[in-house]
Amino acid sequence: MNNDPSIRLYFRIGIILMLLLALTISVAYIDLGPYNIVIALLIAAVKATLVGYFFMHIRTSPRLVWTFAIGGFFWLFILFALTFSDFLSRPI
Amino acid sequence: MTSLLSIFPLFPVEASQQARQIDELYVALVIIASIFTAIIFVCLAYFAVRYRKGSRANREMRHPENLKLEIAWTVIPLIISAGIYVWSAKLFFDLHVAPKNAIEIYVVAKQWMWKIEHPEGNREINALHIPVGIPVKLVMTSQDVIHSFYVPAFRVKQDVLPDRYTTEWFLPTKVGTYHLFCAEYCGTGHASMIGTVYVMDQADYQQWLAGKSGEVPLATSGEDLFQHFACSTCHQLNDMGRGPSLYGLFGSMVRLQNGQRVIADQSYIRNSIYDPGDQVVAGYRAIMPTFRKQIDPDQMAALIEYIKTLGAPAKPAKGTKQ
Amino acid sequence: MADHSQAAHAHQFDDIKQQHEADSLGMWVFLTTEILFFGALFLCYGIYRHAYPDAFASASHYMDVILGGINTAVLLGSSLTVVLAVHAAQHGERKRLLVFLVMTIVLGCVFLGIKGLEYSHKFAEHLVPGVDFQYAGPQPGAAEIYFVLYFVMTGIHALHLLIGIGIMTWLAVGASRNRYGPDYYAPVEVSGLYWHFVDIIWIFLYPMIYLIHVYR
Amino acid sequence: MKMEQNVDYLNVAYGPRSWLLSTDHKRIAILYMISITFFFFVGGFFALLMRLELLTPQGDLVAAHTYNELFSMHGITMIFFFLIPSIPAVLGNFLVPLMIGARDLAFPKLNLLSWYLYIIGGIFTLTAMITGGVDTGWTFYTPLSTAYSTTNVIPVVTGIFILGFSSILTGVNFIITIHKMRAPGLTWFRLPLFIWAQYATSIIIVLATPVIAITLLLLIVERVFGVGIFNPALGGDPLLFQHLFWFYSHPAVYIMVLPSMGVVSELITCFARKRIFGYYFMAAAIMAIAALGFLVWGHHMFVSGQSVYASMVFSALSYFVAVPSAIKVFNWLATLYKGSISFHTPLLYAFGFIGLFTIGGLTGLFLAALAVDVHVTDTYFVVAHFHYIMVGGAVMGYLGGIHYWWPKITGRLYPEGWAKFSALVLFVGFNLTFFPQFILGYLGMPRRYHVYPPEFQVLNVLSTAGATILGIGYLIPFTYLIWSLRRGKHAGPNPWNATGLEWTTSSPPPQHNFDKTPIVTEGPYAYPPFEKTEVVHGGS
Ligand code: HEA
Ligand code: HEA
Ligand code: HEC
Ligand code: CUA
Ligand SMILES: [Cu+2]
Repeated sequence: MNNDPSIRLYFRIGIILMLLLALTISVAYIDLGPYNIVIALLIAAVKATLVGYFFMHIRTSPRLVWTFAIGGFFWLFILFALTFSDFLSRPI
Repeated sequence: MTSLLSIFPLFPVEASQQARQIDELYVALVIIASIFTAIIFVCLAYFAVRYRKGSRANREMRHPENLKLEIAWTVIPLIISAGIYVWSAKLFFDLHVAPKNAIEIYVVAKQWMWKIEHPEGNREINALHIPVGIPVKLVMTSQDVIHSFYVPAFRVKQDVLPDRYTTEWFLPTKVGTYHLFCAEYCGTGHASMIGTVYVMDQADYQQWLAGKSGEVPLATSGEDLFQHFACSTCHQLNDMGRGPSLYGLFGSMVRLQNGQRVIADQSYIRNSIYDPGDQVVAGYRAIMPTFRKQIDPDQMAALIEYIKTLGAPAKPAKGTKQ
Repeated sequence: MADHSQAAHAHQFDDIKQQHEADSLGMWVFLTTEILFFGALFLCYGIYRHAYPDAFASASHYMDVILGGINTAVLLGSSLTVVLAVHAAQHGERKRLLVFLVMTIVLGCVFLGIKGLEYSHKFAEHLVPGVDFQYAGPQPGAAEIYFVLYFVMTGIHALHLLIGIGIMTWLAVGASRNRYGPDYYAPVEVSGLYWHFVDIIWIFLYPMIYLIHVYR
Repeated sequence: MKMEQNVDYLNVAYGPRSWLLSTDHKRIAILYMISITFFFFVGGFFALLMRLELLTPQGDLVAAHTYNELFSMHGITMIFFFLIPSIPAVLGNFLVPLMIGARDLAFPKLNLLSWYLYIIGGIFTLTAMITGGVDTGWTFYTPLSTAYSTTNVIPVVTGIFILGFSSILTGVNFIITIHKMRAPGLTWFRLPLFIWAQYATSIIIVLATPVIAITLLLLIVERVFGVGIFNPALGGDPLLFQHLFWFYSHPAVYIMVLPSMGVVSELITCFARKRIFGYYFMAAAIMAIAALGFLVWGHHMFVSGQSVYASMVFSALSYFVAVPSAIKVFNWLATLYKGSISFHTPLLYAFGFIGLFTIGGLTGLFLAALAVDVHVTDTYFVVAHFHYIMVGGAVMGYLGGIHYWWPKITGRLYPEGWAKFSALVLFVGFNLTFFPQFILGYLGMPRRYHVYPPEFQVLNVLSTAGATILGIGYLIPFTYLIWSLRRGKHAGPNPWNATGLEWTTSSPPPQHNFDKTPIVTEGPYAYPPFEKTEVVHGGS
């Protein structure tokens, strides 16, 4: 193995991802009421961001790539927000 | 002019309080739309003639940008829109808040007919008899697909969904007979899922109610059903039974096991009987079986009417029994 | 010279750089559509979980947290091997490229194997909606929706992974023929993006499906 | 003139293989043109049968079930197989690379794949229609579509599902091409508005189509396995289906109209010989429509049982999307102001578009007005609204574009006299068909009815009469355009003296579009001052 800095970075991220996985499983065994899902999704979001930022090289990508990556999630947010605006304000 | 309008009417009869209000908004919209259409068509025609190729018009204006104009035709439509919006939203909201004194009539839709159940027990199919001058609230559900209860003369329409109650209300203002249409496409017989609404004056209406003798009021048949399905083994006069007492339930605030609070309206009661596990009352175990298979929507209406008669909300603290 | 130097750009592009940029942006735009593709499923999940929180919790107890966890680790690991493969391609390390591609394929297959195992358990437990569904717990109707969503979401995810394995195999064949190198590695990179995305989907699926109220 | 017989994209190769396996964007555009024309006539045929049935209040021509299949198949073919691909896949495919000075789209093979997916989807749907039809309406509402309809729902939906990927591929292709392959000097604000419109459309396609794809997939799952994702009897919620459906289908209406708006901008500037008025606002309005269009889908669900508050939000947002449309209409008018207008057929279509789109759009405001919509939703008022925009607007824009670029595409001119005549016939026929429907709708005639109370007959007869004229109106251009392929006058590279890169190359263009990559030094629509309009450039 060579000690190319980016390879070391990849391995470090890999380890962090595994640790986060362990964390998310162990937190799931603690009763935090409604916060379980919040925390689980937060950890998932962090993991996804790590994969995107480092493994998918968003870090070094042009702005356009950022735009599309974020745009997709933003539009998903629109879908969620407006649909839930119906389901959460029923019945009337 | 009036005679022409009676041959080629542009509006359906206005037979409800809402009809008037909605027509007013509609006319306002027609005026706004006509003004804009006129402006645009006139400009198109005028420019087309004036600036046709080879015409001797003054064409000095080489700057195809004008911020002030752009702002004007952004802001003016915005303001007009805001006005329309507020007006229509207000009316719309009112369409969803039925007055307290409204008669509640149950409507069950199925492919392809309308079944109507009056609280007095009268049942009719593809026809609705109602008195003039008294608000009517329809509590509607469907046995199969989505339908929509539409009376053009009242300008009201509401989709009727399976496994759920939706409501619609109107205040008839004019005696007469009107079309009832199913407005949501519901399969082969959609176009024949039509009926007639009879708005009658008070005396005729009372006579009509009485005329169909032998009808048992809904609440009474509901009571029979309550016995028949042995609901009373669990639901008794007080909270000492296995289930909560249903006295004073209707319209009260119920605390659920998961901490939520809900108003016990028709939908809630219906849901409690069809899917007892979904909303469990705090302090009780979810032992009530589902009656989805046994109780059809007509019987459900009767049961609800019966439960409604079980006294006004008396007990302040429902769902506190441990 | 290695084969890859012949990798001329396609006629519609000015040069290989423009082509590379177009390829990679193309994949990103495609992944944007994928976000909404899976996102709509997540919305269904969200709506029904909101409507039937208890049913979803009890139904999720039929999931094997450990197997799911292992699978998550497998996929995270495969993301690592993919990024290493891209790195190898970029630096012209042909042998390592091949090794990492093969490792990725193996990990992908392990994932699918475990997934298949879990599916077979569901069949054995009569928890397959529409085929054989007998559910003893409360609110069977809502639980059935949970299982439908489970199968659809993991099924489509597995399909994506299968396609990913196919692409990786194609890359591995290419790599063994020395097709890629420092000036032509866009296919590896672009396919890598896809693979990572499939991984990200699973990162969300795991807690959504497996980790509902496991403490109970 | 003999020397002009150089090699162009049409005569480089002959034979079916050279077309069916071509990756040349221009040839694929032709393939698309033929296919969507076919589907347009299929859809129009269904429409004619419907209109014939509606001549009388009774159901005497076709049975209820047949009628239901007719409007379902009419809507499905017209929306999915005709209008959505129309301008993007035909004119966009042909013109995007030409207008930005590129040799082809970024991914020519995907482009061809996209056409094949379209055809496969089309064959699925068409076969399903012939062998039994589908009767769910183009909206596929559950639980009717999943648990009650006994028709070929699954193959039809599968066809649309496949078609979705065709759309997505075109969208991705355009986005990358416009981002990465513009000629040197062609900055964003030098792009013609047609390109802006294609770009915005592609963004919508890319963000919205996956949602309909997954929704249709769930629909198939629900129908095949009898499970209850959207079926309330099994715990599902039909409104969730409607949300997902309209999350796609409302933005889809802008997929249909934005490209037409782009075309109209080209036509107006060319025939008024004037720079477009308010270029930046026009470009911004296009993007604003695309973005805001995603926020309003709930306006199709005002009486569906959606929460009242959600309805109020969706209504308010619907008004916001009307504002950029207003900006566009007024800027077109301002472009005509002080222009030097010559009345060629394309301009007539552009005028038709502006007028009819305005009426359609303004009646959209009626529908967005909550209380009014309660009365007119699911009546002919809605039918009139969307035909005004889609037939009066989008199809007119498409025809205008076809006429305008016909010389570029085929190298021949269409016969001007016939073309003007048919534009007039279409305009008259169109209004006669659909204006009475506004009145019918407000009078309360529900849509999707094959029998109706007799008092609605007069207006229905008018509408049917109009539809006949309209049908003839469509046959005229169909005929003379085909005729012009052999008999039309040769066009020359730039018959309209238009600006734009596509006019700098020969007609029809050579296989790789330009002999050498053009370099752009000025903004779009740089029409010379009027005194010099006689100057003909290009030629060589
Ligand atoms: C290309 C297609 C297209 C386009 C562009 C539009 C544009 C608009 N549509 Fe339309 N619509 C459809 C196709 C389209 N629609 C279809 C197919 C349906 C029915 C689907 C079905 O149920 O089968 C439908 C249904 C539909 C409904 C639901 C009706 C119902 O079922 O109850 C509504 C409700 O709000 C609506 C509103 C609008 C609005 C506000 C716009 C706006 O974008 C219009 C904006 C344009 C203008 C406003 C005109 C220009 C502006 C001016 C001249 C300046 C003056 C402006 C102001 C004062 C603001 N449409
Ligand atoms: C792009 C979209 C598009 C287009 C172009 C059209 C075009 C036309 N439409 Fe369409 N229409 C829709 C989209 C469209 N429609 C949609 C989405 C619906 C809703 C469906 C639903 O409810 O689910 C609808 C519904 C609809 C209805 C309402 C049905 C109902 O609710 O009961 C009517 C009724 O008049 C109608 C009429 C017409 C007419 C007369 C045309 C005319 O413009 C057509 C003119 C064209 C021709 C007439 C073709 C000419 C061809 C010939 C003359 C040759 C004959 C053919 C052969 C030999 C094969 N349409
Ligand atoms: C086996 C006993 C049992 C039977 C039989 C039974 N119920 Fe219940 N019911 C319960 C219990 C326990 C609850 C409270 C827990 C819950 O909400 O599920 C309940 C709750 C209800 C509620 C909600 C009450 C509230 O206070 O919010 C209604 C309404 C209701 N039942 C109606 C009926 C009707 C009508 C029948 C007969 C058709 C019936 N029940 C039969 C046990 C029963
Ligand atoms: Cu019932 Cu339409
Ligand atoms: Cu819409």
